[in-house]
Amino acid sequence: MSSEPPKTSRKLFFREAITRALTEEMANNPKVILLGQDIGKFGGSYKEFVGLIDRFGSTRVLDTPVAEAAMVGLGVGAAAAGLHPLVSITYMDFLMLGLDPLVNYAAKARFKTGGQITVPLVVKTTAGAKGQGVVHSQCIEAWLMAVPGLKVVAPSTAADAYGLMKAALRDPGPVVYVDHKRLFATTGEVPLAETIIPIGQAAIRRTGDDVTIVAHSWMVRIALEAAERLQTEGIGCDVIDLRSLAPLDMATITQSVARTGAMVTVEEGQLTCGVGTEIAFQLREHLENARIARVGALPAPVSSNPLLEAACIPDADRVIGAIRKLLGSNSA
Amino acid sequence: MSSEPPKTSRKLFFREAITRALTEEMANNPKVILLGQDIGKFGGSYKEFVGLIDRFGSTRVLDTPVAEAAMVGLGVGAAAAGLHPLVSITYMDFLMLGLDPLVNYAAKARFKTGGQITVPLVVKTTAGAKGQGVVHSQCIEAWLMAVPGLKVVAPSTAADAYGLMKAALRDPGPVVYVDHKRLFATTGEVPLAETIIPIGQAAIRRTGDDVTIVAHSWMVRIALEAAERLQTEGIGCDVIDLRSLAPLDMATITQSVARTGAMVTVEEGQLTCGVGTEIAFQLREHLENARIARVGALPAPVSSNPLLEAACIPDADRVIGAIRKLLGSNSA
Amino acid sequence: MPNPDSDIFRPLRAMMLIRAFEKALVSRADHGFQLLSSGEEAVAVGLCDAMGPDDQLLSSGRSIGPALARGITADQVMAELLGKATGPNRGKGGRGHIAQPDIGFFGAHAVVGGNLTIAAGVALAMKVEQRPGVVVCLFGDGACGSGALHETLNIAAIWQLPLVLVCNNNQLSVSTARGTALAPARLSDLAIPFGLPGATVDGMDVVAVRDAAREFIEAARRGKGPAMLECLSERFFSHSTATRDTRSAAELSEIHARCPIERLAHGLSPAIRAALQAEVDAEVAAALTKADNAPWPDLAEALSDVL
Amino acid sequence: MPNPDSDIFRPLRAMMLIRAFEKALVSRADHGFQLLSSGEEAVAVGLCDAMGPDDQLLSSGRSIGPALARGITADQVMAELLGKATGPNRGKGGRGHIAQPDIGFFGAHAVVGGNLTIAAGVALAMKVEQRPGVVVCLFGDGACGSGALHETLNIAAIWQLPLVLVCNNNQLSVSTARGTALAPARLSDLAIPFGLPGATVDGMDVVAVRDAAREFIEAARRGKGPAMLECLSERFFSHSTATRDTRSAAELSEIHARCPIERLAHGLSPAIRAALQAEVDAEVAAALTKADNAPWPDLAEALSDVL
Ligand SMILES: Cc1ncc(C[n+]2csc(CCOP(=O)(O)OP(=O)(O)O)c2C)c(N)n1
Ligand SMILES: Cc1ncc(C[n+]2csc(CCOP(=O)(O)OP(=O)(O)O)c2C)c(N)n1
Ligand SMILES: [Mg+2]
Ligand SMILES: [Mg+2]
Repeated sequence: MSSEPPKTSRKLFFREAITRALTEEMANNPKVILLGQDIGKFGGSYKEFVGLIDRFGSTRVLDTPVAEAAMVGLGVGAAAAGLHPLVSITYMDFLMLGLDPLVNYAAKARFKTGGQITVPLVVKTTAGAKGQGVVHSQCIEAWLMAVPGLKVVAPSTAADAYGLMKAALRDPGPVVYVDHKRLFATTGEVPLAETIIPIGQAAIRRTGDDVTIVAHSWMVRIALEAAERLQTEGIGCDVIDLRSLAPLDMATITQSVARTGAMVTVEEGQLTCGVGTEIAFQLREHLENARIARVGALPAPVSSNPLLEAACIPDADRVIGAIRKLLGSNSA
Repeated sequence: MSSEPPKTSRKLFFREAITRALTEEMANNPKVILLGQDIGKFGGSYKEFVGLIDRFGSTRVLDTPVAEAAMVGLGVGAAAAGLHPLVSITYMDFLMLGLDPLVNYAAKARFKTGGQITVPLVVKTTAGAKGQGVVHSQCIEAWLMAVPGLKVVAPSTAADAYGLMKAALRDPGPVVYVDHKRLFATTGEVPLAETIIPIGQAAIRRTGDDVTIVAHSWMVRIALEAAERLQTEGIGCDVIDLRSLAPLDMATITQSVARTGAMVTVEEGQLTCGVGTEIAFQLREHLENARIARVGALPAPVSSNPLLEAACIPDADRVIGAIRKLLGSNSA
Repeated sequence: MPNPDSDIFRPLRAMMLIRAFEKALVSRADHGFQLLSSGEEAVAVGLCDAMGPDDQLLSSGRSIGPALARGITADQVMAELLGKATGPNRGKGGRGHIAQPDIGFFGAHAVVGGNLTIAAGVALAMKVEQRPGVVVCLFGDGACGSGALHETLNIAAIWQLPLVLVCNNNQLSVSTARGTALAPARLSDLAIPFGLPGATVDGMDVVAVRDAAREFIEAARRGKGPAMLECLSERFFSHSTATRDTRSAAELSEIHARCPIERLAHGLSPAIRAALQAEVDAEVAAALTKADNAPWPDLAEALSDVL
Repeated sequence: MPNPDSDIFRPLRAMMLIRAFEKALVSRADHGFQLLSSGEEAVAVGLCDAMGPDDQLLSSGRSIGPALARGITADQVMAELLGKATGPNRGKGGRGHIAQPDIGFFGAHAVVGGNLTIAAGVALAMKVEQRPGVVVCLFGDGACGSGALHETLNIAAIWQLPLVLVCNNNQLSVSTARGTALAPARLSDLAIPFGLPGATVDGMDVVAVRDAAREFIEAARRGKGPAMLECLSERFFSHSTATRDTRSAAELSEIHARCPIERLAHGLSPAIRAALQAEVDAEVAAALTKADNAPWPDLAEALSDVL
């Protein structure tokens, strides 16, 4: 009698993976509370909070007014006083309104108090474009990477959304956890067993010998699409999913590029002072002769106009073009 | 009878050079108004506004409440409506409170309105450490460089403070003009004739054949000190003063490094996703084999403690160390 | 046949145009989600009826009603919302960002509360240059939780800016009931500590909105400084065409029964209603056709007008 | 000889300690500028007298008075301000950032208005975990122009947080007179629209401050929610020891005549005053000596406690 091996994972929507992580962590740790706009009965703009208020009540799942500065400040203060809050800032563009408590207080509290105060806070937010225009599309991860005292993670798969959210909710913090609007409706296998993805570890999503593509969040999918298409013309790509932007896992990147000799970074945000630029610098400290190119948004706002949005942000064609140019320029 | 050649310049304090630029521009252009905390009778925390309210009155020199978000928003709105305001945000750390109007409105207004609205605004602010601690010492120029639609300038001399302020007040904007707290009390020769420093042009402050040091603002002085000391051991340095961070004058940098073969970037802010990192990337697109090192603050908040502040931010010793290592590693 | 210049005719037609416009627009789901003003027409129309040619209106992202009421043509609003180059923003701003300052619509801005300080700045420019205009800023109840309102009220008060703040209180911010998000009993009470006049009116009554707005706007024009007006309104549809509604069918039918158009049109002959309806429907249909036939922006626009 | 536990004795000594402390501190100009509380002692002392051991105080950067009044020892405050490793923040926080949460001084923060939302978060933690404490946030009149106050008042009101907001209105923000920067006639009126109790008291009268604070703190402790207290005080010195004063000698002498210490000590025998003075002077002198002899932080501290 043939029997299927027992399932060890289950397919979940990305948003469901977040819900699962939140549910488990809230069940395990009464100090975890959630603050956000429309995260209660409504369940969040991307449905990632559905059901939590029913299970944990309105003392632990708090609908806030539209007041991002106070939302972040409340989370910071509550964390500093011993809770482990998650503050949901629906759009990263509006995290700008809360940078004062995040950067000027949370990221510095432990240092400035000589260790008396820590801030075990998670700020969950959403980057990237999906037809919503100039103030709902920005990616400011690179700003946050540059702030001493902050950790930054950005999953691209349901399993990592689950595992990184859990890690973030156990971290002494503060951690900024970044979703992408286009990811919530994607699906992926998530381990049935409780699985934490440690902050600071990249993942290799695909292997190939000719070039390393480094990306995070939605751009990992663009990178994989590019890699697949390049395979048909005989170009093999390592695709590295950063998962964690601060700290960066330079070891995984360096190992890959040591083998491939070339790296293309792909990000949806700006190239200038961006994620790829930083990785390129650090990489070259180990591998002086690596060939490197970076792909990112055009230096312009992202219009909600579908044609202009598409023209602004990277797609597989642009990644492929950059790789062909990079590899070609070497062989030439 | 011997006669001295007529003087073409005059020694001014850095802060006086700003006052002169403001005075001239306000006299020339009734659309220039100033908004800031304590810029009226008090004359500004660094005395750079002294006398302006007496000359131009309280309709054009406006003391504001402590409300950085509104201060920037007022400047943005007034600029969008046709004035040419300057908003003084005394400490760059608090510009975080005004990033929403600056980044989400001002930097995008022209784009999103299809050119109907422009925002001829200058935000003047002050970066860097001078014993004031964790929330009065930050340098977030690199964040601003990455925002499409913003220009960023940061003078290091009185003449440039004068000339760049004038350029900023004539630019279609928005422009962020960055002072450094330690510069206000420095002096320098400023041309007697009206002289505008175009935005986007670096200056070569010293020449030498062995290495190019690239810096801006206060760090130019640190770079010059390092260069002088290195001269005594036979190492010649080009010292480039960026003056403008967005746009960057890569041509001047590239020309210099083409000759010296090595570049050290020096900034007071964070290295991660910083000014130097961006310059390094762009430089290598032209000069693949340039040796490059970057010097910046430790990845930590800046304490007001004099010992810890000094340990955190770059000084000439650290610049010299980086240069020796860079040049040595090559010859080794 | 009513006099086309009569008090009721013009606002009625303006409100019907907004309603018809949105009905036509949502038939075109391929153009992405939209933020509809249906139910709230009386706020936009009453307010704009009180504004003069020198005045500027700034609005929140929910801007179809305000843009049409202020006089951007249906052709242009439609073109902009469908992303066409013939929109006033050349199709680059789209939903939430439509603007035409030269006719007095300084623009929508999709940051909740984000236009408040900008509006104060526009008012400052008017004051400094002694221009005749008054600035009106229209925002939702959601924006009343934001600190920008406080900073704006304070500065507008100390500098006596020609600024009228108008809260379109549709009692919801996405799914969040105004009562659970905002402590004040009346949102216009927020003006009181600053020594500014505040008033709350029925936002389903176009005449009440117009009269209250006119009083504040004319006072501001005479140099009497800023004020805050709250209009209690109802949002007929969900937050956006891509958002689920959280209200029950019963609630919604009660809300729809308060229709500002029906209220104003009450007593008008069916024939006149029908004629008006035909007129606005034709205007909207023409706008849709023109927008459909209009060119998309050139791809180079992705990088133009940045610096 | 007065009873050391009498109503007047303890606050008097606490105020005199602050005054003496600052006098000693400013003799050490080599340690950078300082933000002095002299003249405002009654606010800090009255407030802290109304607080219990479970409560937490958060203050603005002008924190010498509040830190001492809340019970951080003179030794420790001095060490912190002189940058020594024996300070509660190990000499890393310094002026504007002193903190010792374990004794109920959650900390100073040098962003004007920056501690308001943080304090609300601390209060939220207390409420969620049903801890017995109340959170008090002390801020200047300058912070009343900031939007953070509005957001905090609103959220504290809707969630009924155990939070008492106390404005130390010394009528100046650096050089800016409160009257030119802030429209409200009374700053505590800002609480009114949110349905919160507000009161304004003479901040030069330690008993008035204590009684008003006690009422609000005890109400918050009983679950009655937040409140806002304004204390009208006077800043004796310039904004910081590195800042020029803008007030005339005549103005200053009028201000100094309102001294809260003299007011409370009125009628006390000179001998007792002198004894008290000697006591606080000795305490401060000892603190200074200890701080002088204490070690600097290790340079490795520049990178420690970051992540
Ligand atoms: C600062 C900010 N936070 C969050 C959002 C997301 N958002 C868009 S509209 C909206 C609701 C605003 O409600 P209200 O101000 O009452 O306007 P209404 O939608 O009712 O017209 C929210 C939360 C935003 N655009 N800006
Ligand atoms: C957000 C912010 N803006 C500006 C400053 C600079 N600053 C430091 S103290 C101060 C005055 C604050 O006045 P007030 O709140 O009345 O407190 P006081 O100094 O009178 O105690 C200012 C403007 C700051 N620290 N934070
Ligand atoms: Mg609403
Ligand atoms: Mg004050």
